[in-house]
Amino acid sequence: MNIDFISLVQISIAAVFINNFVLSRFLGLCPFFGVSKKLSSAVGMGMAVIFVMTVASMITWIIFHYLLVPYEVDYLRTIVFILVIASLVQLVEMTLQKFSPVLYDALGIYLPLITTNCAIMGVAVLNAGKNDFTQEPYSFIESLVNGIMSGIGFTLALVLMAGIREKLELANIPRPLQGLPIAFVTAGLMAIAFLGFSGLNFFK
Amino acid sequence: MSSEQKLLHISTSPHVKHIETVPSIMLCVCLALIPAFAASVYLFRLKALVLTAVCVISCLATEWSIVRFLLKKPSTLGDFSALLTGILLAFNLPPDLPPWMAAVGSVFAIGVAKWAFGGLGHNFVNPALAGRAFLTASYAAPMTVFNVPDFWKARGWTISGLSEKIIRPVSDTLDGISGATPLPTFSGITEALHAESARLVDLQFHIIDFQEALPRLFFGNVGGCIGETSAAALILGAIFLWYKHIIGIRVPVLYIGTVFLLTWLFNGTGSFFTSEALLVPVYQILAGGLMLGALFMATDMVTSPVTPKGKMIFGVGCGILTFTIRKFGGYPEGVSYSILLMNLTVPLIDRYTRPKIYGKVKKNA
Amino acid sequence: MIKEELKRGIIAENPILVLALGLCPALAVSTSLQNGLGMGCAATFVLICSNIIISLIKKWIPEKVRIPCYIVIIATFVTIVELTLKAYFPELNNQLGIFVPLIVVNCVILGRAEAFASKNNLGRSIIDGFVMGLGFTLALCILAIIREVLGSNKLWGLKVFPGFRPMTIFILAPGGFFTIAFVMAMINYFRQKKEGGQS
Amino acid sequence: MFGKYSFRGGVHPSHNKDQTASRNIETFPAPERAIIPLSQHIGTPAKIAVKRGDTVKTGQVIGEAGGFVSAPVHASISGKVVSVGPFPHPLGRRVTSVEIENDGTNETVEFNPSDKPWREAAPQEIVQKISAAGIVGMGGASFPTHVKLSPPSNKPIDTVIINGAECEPYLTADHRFMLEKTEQILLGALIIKKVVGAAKLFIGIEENKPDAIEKITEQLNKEIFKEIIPAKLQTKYPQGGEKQLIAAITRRQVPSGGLPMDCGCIVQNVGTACAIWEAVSEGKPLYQRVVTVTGPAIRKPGNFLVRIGTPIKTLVEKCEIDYDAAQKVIMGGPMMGLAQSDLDAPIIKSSSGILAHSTLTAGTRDYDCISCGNCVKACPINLVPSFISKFVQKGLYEDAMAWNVLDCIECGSCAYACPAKINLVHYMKLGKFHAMAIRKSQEQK
Repeated sequence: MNIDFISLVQISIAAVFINNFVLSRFLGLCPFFGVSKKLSSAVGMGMAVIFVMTVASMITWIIFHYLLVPYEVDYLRTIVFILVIASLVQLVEMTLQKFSPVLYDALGIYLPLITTNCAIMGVAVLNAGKNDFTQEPYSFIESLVNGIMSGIGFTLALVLMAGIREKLELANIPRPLQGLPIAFVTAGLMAIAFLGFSGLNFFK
Repeated sequence: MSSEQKLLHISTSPHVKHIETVPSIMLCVCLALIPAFAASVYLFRLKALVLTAVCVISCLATEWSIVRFLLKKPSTLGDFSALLTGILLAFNLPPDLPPWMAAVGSVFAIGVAKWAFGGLGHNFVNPALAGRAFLTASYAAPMTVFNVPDFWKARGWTISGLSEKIIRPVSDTLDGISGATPLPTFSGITEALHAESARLVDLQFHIIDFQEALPRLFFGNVGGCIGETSAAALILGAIFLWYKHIIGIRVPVLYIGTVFLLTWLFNGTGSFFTSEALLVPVYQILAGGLMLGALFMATDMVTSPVTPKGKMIFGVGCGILTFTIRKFGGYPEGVSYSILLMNLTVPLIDRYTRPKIYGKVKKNA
Repeated sequence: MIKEELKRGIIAENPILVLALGLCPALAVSTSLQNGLGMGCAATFVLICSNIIISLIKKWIPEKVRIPCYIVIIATFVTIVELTLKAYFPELNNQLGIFVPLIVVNCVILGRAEAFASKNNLGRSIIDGFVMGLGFTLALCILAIIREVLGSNKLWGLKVFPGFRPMTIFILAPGGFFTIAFVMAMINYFRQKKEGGQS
Repeated sequence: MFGKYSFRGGVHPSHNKDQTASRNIETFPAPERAIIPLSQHIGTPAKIAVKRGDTVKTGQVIGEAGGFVSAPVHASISGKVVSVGPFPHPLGRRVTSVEIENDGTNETVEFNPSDKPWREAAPQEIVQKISAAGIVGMGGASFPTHVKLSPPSNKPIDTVIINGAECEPYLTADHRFMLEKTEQILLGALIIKKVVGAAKLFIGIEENKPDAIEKITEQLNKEIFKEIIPAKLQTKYPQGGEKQLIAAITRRQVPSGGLPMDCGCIVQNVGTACAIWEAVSEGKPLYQRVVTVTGPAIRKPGNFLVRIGTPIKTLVEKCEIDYDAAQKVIMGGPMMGLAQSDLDAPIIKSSSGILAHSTLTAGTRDYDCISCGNCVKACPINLVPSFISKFVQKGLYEDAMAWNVLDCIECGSCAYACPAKINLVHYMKLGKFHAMAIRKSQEQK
């Protein structure tokens, strides 16, 4: 496992800004629109996603590279990953409940929502597939960084969205646009702004 | 003495109000843009006039149609905000952009960025910048070609020989929007300083020394968006607005100051106190859309924080992002995206920079 | 009855445009009609098949582990789709990318399994899977048509308007958001107008 | 010797004081009919002490204090009590009042001055005198003065500030008062200082009244007034607000939700100081006060010593109000004053001015908030009025409360500065009303 600092930074930048999970890759839209009405719940959801994403990218990487690939059953990827994620979420929920009630209170209600959050499954599949930089699967550390940073990118978008939506509560939105449509327009404008990050590279 | 009493009006206090109104503010900003407009017409001749007219007319028409036909409310053209959006959008467009594209951008700016949210005061991103970003994402190629102002073409300046070097191929694919603007990337500057590369002086000039480049930038004799080229005209307008208390000093100074400081620290010459090292940041704050952005777009009331501390964070944030995108980003110019990105953070900034209220200090201590 | 079911799946309870489920694939792959239709068919296939299986075996699934069971069933069909696409439509598979495996977390499918197939008989479940899949596919196609025409001036890969200059933004992420916002706003507008007329 | 003091925030409305600033205080003739409300102060209304048909003398008690936070009310003219019942009140509601018909004799009750000089009297005795004279804060708040002067023993007062700021535009009553009753005011100030046992005594005057500053400085050369510290204040609204005055002069802040005494200060208006002096030295009750009558629709503006209970109508008609031009008649200054709906309402103890406005300053809302931040800059309490008003408009009272709507002092600076002409004060008042209700229901839980 060759740890290359530069590539890790570049992966992070890409995951948070350039290929932001929500605003560029269209992953995790359901929680993005569902949980962005209040800032407090957006932060809770964001934290839960970062946590599960990190653990999920580690575990799915290990399973993929040490079980599926050696036994040439990588076509079972989808089934295995979704099972792993579902049980992982369950496990996390139980562990939190037992050992950290405070954290459980903060994140608990968001955990069940995460199972069907395609961002988690997405990061697992992305880590297993060819990446944008080297056209090869990520190493373990790279997967880990990608997992954390994708979660942070998701949280960033979610928190910004929640702030804006709380402000929009006070605005006079035309009736047909109220609710989800205006949230989509907001997300679109956010995505336009995030285009500004495209091509960001600290090592060129 | 008349003993009869007519009905008196009742209202909550206060019963006197400042004469400043929303239209007067918007009109003042429009007035403050007149010097820059004059400079643009002088430099780009008919092109500037046509683009500005198209943007203004299509912005006004969009606003009027939306309010009249979709919302069925009395006209809002009287608040001059659509006029201002039109002018600012035009100022952010390259001179050779086909006018119909400018009209498309205007429709987006007014229709989506402004009225989808309920009109003036409810939009969370600057409509003009949203319009520009929409156009950049839609028509990458025409939005990123900056020709020499007609004024200089007439005097023999051309871009022949330089253009291929600067304009990177523009692909219409998903993630490959890039192009060139007059603002050279940092690597360009360092290259220029060391290898006498022509990239330093952007598309138009075969000059490499700052003595010649800086005055040109200051007075606007460079290629660029039609309203952004003349720093002097923009500063003149901004001083007027500052005098009228319409823009504060915090956002522009911190914005420009941050860009200056960061470009000075990362000036690429390897030293800090040589004249070159000091001229790089001067060049950077005069070039591109920074003056227009910092003085007129980042100070947009609706889309910047209301709290004093928030304004400072906003200014510094814009500066950092502009520097980052200019130096490391895929676009040579980062002003409009920086301001758009910071617009997104305004609700959060406002929320967390609430001024400490009178009397709360002791209670908490 | 079929007509009513169709109306329900396509208009009243359209999974994407009304219930706002399955948004991720809806926005990610609606850049062209081909992709949209491909994704729609794949999802519909999985939807119908999983509805069939679940409605058949619903009696034997313990209440507590029903969700994991549904997921395994769905994932199985997703894998079948994945392998089929890879073998026979490699280009489409490439275009859809990670969104093929992500059908497994498409909330439309799990949602119908939980809300409908687990409570209804085989025939009704098949019809439900079919109409919901149709609604999903149609919504995807509407989005895809708008985005492909505006964003690349093409439909099914063919040029549409001579002289029209496409707006690239519509095949980029922001355009996806704007398109669905616009379509939803239109639906709201007409619905509100209708409601306003009635009351 | 005058230092310059100021506070953060505030606005600069045009003063408009020239019309009346140079006019001497004239004694306004006793009205034909006086309507004296039993509630002219914050707290329990006074208890009625006369009945219909009684004959009263000027200065006679017609309402006794209804509790500790209350003040007695005195007859301002001599004559017959015509009726007791609800009458229009300048604060809007109808309030039980005593209507007295003037018999023209102007027979006055015998005043009952202290039997010993105030320097020798015990503080309680002096407070007793002040209480009996029915003195309330004359700057506008109308808080019973004897209550203010009896702070609980765990809240020692070390600073007394005499408020001569008069920051409201148009009003010059306090200004004239300082010029014409300089000595009485300063003596009253000394009494207050003695009563509360403070160490420091300031008198704060805005710098746009140079003649008043000069007059007071002259007096301060006298040996007895040596201990008074003059404070020149920057001309800025609301410099005369209690909290702002304290912040400007002492750099202290009244704790949120607290009173000036919570930071060791007490603020008294110059008019109140003079009334205190008169009550203590002569035993004279508060039955008349100085009122500025001015405004664009008044042809003959001026400052008048008016009997409490004089109907506003009598006053403005004497000053030749132009009914055709007048759009609004306001009691108090233009920033915080109350627009009157009925000119039969009387002058009360806290009426510092009557203003007849000829323009209808925008009461309607023309534009949506453009987040210019002018209100944030203007707010002397550092609130964010633009957000609070939006919360209130959408009925989000909890949010308004979280943004400290209850700390608003309703000074009107935000609404003055607002370019969108949003009636921010209205929303703040509404927000405070609902926030109080929420707080009450929380406390009940």
